[in-house]
Amino acid sequence: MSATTIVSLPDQSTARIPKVNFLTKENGLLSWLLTGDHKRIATLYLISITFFFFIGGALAGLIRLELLTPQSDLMAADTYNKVFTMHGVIMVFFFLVPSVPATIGNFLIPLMVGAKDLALPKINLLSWYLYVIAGIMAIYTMVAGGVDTGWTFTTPLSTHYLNTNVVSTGLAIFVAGFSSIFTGLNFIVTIHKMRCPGMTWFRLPLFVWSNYAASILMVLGTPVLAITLVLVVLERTVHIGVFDPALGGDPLLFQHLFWFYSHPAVYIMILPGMGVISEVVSTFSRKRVFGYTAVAFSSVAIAVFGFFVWAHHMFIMGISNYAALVFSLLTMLVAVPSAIKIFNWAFTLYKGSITFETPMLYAFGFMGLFTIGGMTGVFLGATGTDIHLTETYFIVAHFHFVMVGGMLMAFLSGIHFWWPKWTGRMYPEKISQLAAVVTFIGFNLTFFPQFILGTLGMPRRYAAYPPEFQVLNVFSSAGASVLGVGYLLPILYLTWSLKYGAIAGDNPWQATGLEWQIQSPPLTENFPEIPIMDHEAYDYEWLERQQQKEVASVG
Amino acid sequence: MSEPTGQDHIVSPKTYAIVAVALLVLTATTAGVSYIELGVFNAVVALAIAVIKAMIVVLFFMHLKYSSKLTKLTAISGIFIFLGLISMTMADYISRAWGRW
Amino acid sequence: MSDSTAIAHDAHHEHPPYQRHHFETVSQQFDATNFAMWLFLLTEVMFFGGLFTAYLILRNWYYPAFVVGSHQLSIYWGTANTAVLITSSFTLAMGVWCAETKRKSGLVLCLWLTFILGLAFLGIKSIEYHEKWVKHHVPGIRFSVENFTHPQTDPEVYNEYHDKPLSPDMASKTELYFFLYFAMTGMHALHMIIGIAILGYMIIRAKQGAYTTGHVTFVENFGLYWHFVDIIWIFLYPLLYLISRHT
Amino acid sequence: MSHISPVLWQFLVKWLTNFQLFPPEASKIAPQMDALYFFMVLVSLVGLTLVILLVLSFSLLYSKKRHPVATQIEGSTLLEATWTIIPLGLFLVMFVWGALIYFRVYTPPANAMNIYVVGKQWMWKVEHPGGQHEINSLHVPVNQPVQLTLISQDVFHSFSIPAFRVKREAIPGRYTSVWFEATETGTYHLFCTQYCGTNHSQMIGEVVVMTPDDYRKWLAGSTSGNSLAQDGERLFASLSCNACHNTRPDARGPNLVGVYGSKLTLTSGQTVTVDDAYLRQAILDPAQNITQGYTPIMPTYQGQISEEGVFALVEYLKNLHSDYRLQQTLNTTELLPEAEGKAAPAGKTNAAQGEVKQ
Repeated sequence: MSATTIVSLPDQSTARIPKVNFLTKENGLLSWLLTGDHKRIATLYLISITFFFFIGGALAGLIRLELLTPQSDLMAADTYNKVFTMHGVIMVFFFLVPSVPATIGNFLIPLMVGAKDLALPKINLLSWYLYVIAGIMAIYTMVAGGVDTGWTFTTPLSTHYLNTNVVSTGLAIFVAGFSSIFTGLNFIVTIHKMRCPGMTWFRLPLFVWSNYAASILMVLGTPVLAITLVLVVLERTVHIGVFDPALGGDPLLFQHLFWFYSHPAVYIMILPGMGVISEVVSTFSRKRVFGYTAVAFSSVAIAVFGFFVWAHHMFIMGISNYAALVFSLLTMLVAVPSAIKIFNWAFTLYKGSITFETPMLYAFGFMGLFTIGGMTGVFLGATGTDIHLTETYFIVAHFHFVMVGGMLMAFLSGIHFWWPKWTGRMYPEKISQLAAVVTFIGFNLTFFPQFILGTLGMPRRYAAYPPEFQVLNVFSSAGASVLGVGYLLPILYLTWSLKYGAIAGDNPWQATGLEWQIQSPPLTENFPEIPIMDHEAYDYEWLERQQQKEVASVG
Repeated sequence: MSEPTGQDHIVSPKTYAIVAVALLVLTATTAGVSYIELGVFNAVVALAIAVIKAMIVVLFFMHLKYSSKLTKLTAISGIFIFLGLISMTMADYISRAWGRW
Repeated sequence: MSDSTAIAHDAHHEHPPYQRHHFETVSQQFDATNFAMWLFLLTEVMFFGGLFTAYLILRNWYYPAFVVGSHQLSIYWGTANTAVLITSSFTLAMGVWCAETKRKSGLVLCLWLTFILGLAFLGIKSIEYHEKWVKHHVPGIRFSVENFTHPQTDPEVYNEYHDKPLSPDMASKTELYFFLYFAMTGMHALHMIIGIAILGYMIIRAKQGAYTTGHVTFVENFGLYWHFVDIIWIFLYPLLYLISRHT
Repeated sequence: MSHISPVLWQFLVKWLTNFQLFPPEASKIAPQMDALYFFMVLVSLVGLTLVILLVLSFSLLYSKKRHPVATQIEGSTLLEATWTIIPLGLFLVMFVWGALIYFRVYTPPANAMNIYVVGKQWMWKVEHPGGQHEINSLHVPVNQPVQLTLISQDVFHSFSIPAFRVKREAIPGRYTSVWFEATETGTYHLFCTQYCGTNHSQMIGEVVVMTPDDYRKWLAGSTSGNSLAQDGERLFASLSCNACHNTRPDARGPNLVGVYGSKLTLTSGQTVTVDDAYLRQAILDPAQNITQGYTPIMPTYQGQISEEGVFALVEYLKNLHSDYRLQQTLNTTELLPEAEGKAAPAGKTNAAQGEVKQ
């Protein structure tokens, strides 16, 4: 074992990937399409969300290309509007919301709690099919001429003033919403009812805690979005007027109902990412997460408070000023648990024994970028500065720091971290470290200038802008191309590693989670026999004793 | 495995019958009360009776009374979030009239 | 809702056939599916919650319009429907009891009764909907404010409530009332239709003896769903029919 | 420099001559808001530096090379309490500070001059009390509080002047307001920041801050002849409002002289202060706004008066302090026997007047 890495791989000349595992157990397309196995469904999800990520990414590339010059010259304004709308819809509903939960979470939660599968395998499969149906509807929307409401569907613009495919987009999101509800529901039931003997709540890995919190938000928030979209669709088709001021409705009511889901949705997107970071930071510093309980409860606190801050999206939209005060105060409160998490992760490193493999690099990136993203959220949560900064590129930069700098970094970190478990093979370390660094640099170059642009007052969703904003926009577009390379690299070398990667063995990272104590890739039923949890989470001393025992028995 | 043990308590038909009669009586009451002029209390009484009826249904027909703490907590958390949605949205609408904004 | 049919390749022969392979015990399976059903009902609460919020806010805004709008609803039909639904909940609860105590014919009878009562509810509802159609009270499709600007044109309701005529702008807001009426009762009726369809399936399965072998999860969970739909109606009934009788 | 490509050269020149990192501070509120902004930037920088320092120093000190065996630590309640309470305290400071500024931005002073703004796809129409109309530009005097009353004719728009640090959404069906006091003369950007459809990015304009002298000259040079109140007075007459709203003892509608700013009791028992928003509601949605003692006979004017027309009426009623003018209006109407017939198109005429005449 070298001094700079914890990776311990089996002897490559003799090592074999286990003949029987969840990938090889059954063959044929049908065995995948009708599977109940959470790991296979996770794999299906991984493929489909990657597909949508690259569609969304291509649209992002088009946006940055258009913004290279102040005039709207690459695209006409209405094309630009369709591009950023589809970018938002696809990235939010088809990538970010299902990203970590439906792929890594789906794969890991049964493994982490010591169960054979999620509680409701058929519902899990149904959730993927709903996602696919929704995805097809979204693609249909794009092919049929797109939609240009912005992903927020602001009424009465979306209901009365546009003649693009609002209805099909709304229904696509409606269906995708049910996919998300069923995933969340399945997680909650699994975490409550399927834990193995000895697996108490406070022995659960923090990844499970954060997915649990996100699932609560999915289950309780998404239905409100669903009914809101139904009302928007009805408003367009039979003109019922609940959101139409001309008929006596209130467009702000739409904002209330929409953000009641869509603010918690931000936490649906970031919480599972935070869970990944907890696992990764602990594993690569060989230490229990500093203040496990605080980190666990901060996830739940974010979920609970996260429900009652939605109107901070409407401070200048004409809600009552008193309501603005209350929502601003609650927003400040919900910022605190995130701060707690950041410092707890930092102190997990204290007196650890740290190595710097790719997942850890991404985790470091996450911590830096999420700190910026979180702090700028406070700028927007304070009512006063929100007046100046909202609806500008400042807000664009803020949520990209949280969503891309936070969630996407965490997603990539998690994919690299669990890749050996998922496929049985290692990814190539050097090039992936390079990709992590490229992503980090590209990201900052892309989105940091946008904070300055926002402070200068450049409004979001502009196809053309005053020429004095060009320099910063050029920086941003240049950064986007670097970022694009950073995202293309993993898909290339990860595909490569499927065939040529080193055999990983059961526990290449020497991690403590239950998932690492079984073969990689796991068996269809996960555990040969149901495990009994007899130690705390992240107990590296237990792991050491275990390994000594094995050595002794082999010797 | 003879009996599913999750199903600890079997509610007797007698209880169901009493509950059903109580619900029908409450329905008749609320319909009757609506014919009496009580001002704002018409709405209060009607909703109070609705809450009582819903609670009876949840507790006995849906067996919440005999269910685990977790199920009780689930039901309560649903009501909590629902009330959060209504009350905080209403709070905005009501307080809009307070100032000149 | 979990399907009670057993999977064919059950490796653990000591388990009853309806136990799925990934559960350790039948009790765990029952708990898990039961809990999942409760969670699903939570999402339903929030789904209807959006509509309730819209109703309460708009009712506060356009109180006179909502009052005369609700005068168009028949309290007799509403009360009758409430009674029908409560009775159906009772028969289904009895069905659960029959399943638990393994009384097959009793279960089939209870399911049939519930099925018929469910259809009765929809029948009454469709009578009410038809009346709305005839009186041009279907928003967006067939709507006229005639009855509200000139209440005498609707003598039946006028004789009971003696509503004052609404000004045209307020009268136009009755459309919002009727939209929410149709949205809420329609969404409720949709749940009823789904429930009745599942009931039909259950009757067939129950005749085959599927639920009287000690495995009652499906019946119990369907019961939760049916009672929940009942509860939604318990709130719709006062909100739509009762609370606006007096102005 | 011949080997540098012209595109790159142009870019470099632009960078050097046209590079901005911070918007101008041109209003009274701007420095106050910037103070909070920089406080937040400072806190963020300190926080970020702290996180980076911790991560870097721990990474160096406790890398596997230097520190091969980790020391297991459960956590520390004291430390955790520290990083719970300190951020909470800072956030609460930001909350209070932010709220103070928020209320300042949305509470216009009594001496503010009022300018009316209508947003529509995709332009801003500005109506000055003096009858000047502008499109996509706003002329204001320096050092004078200006209150904007905003409304949208169609979808949500947002009136944003970055140099003043103010922004307010223009909402369909409801007045909103915002105020500022410009402190520097010059021309500043005006943006619509709420996405409002295809040409959202064309809904921009300029705010011209002028010295009082220049402003007076501009007012004189761009007047359309009538003040906004006079437009309102005409509209009042042509819609025959004065048939009911007059000072006669048998009037069917309440007397509107001096009604602005007074308190009214409605038939619903509610007491309202008559402000711009109430007047608009009472004109467009009269059924809900009947003054106690009157019968609800007023028809709705929804769809018959443009938003500019409503502004004109509001401005007229605001300045209606003696019944002398009302009487005069009455006389004018009686001189025009076919005024009744002209009622409906009158609103449209007025809308046409709303077009700029500069």
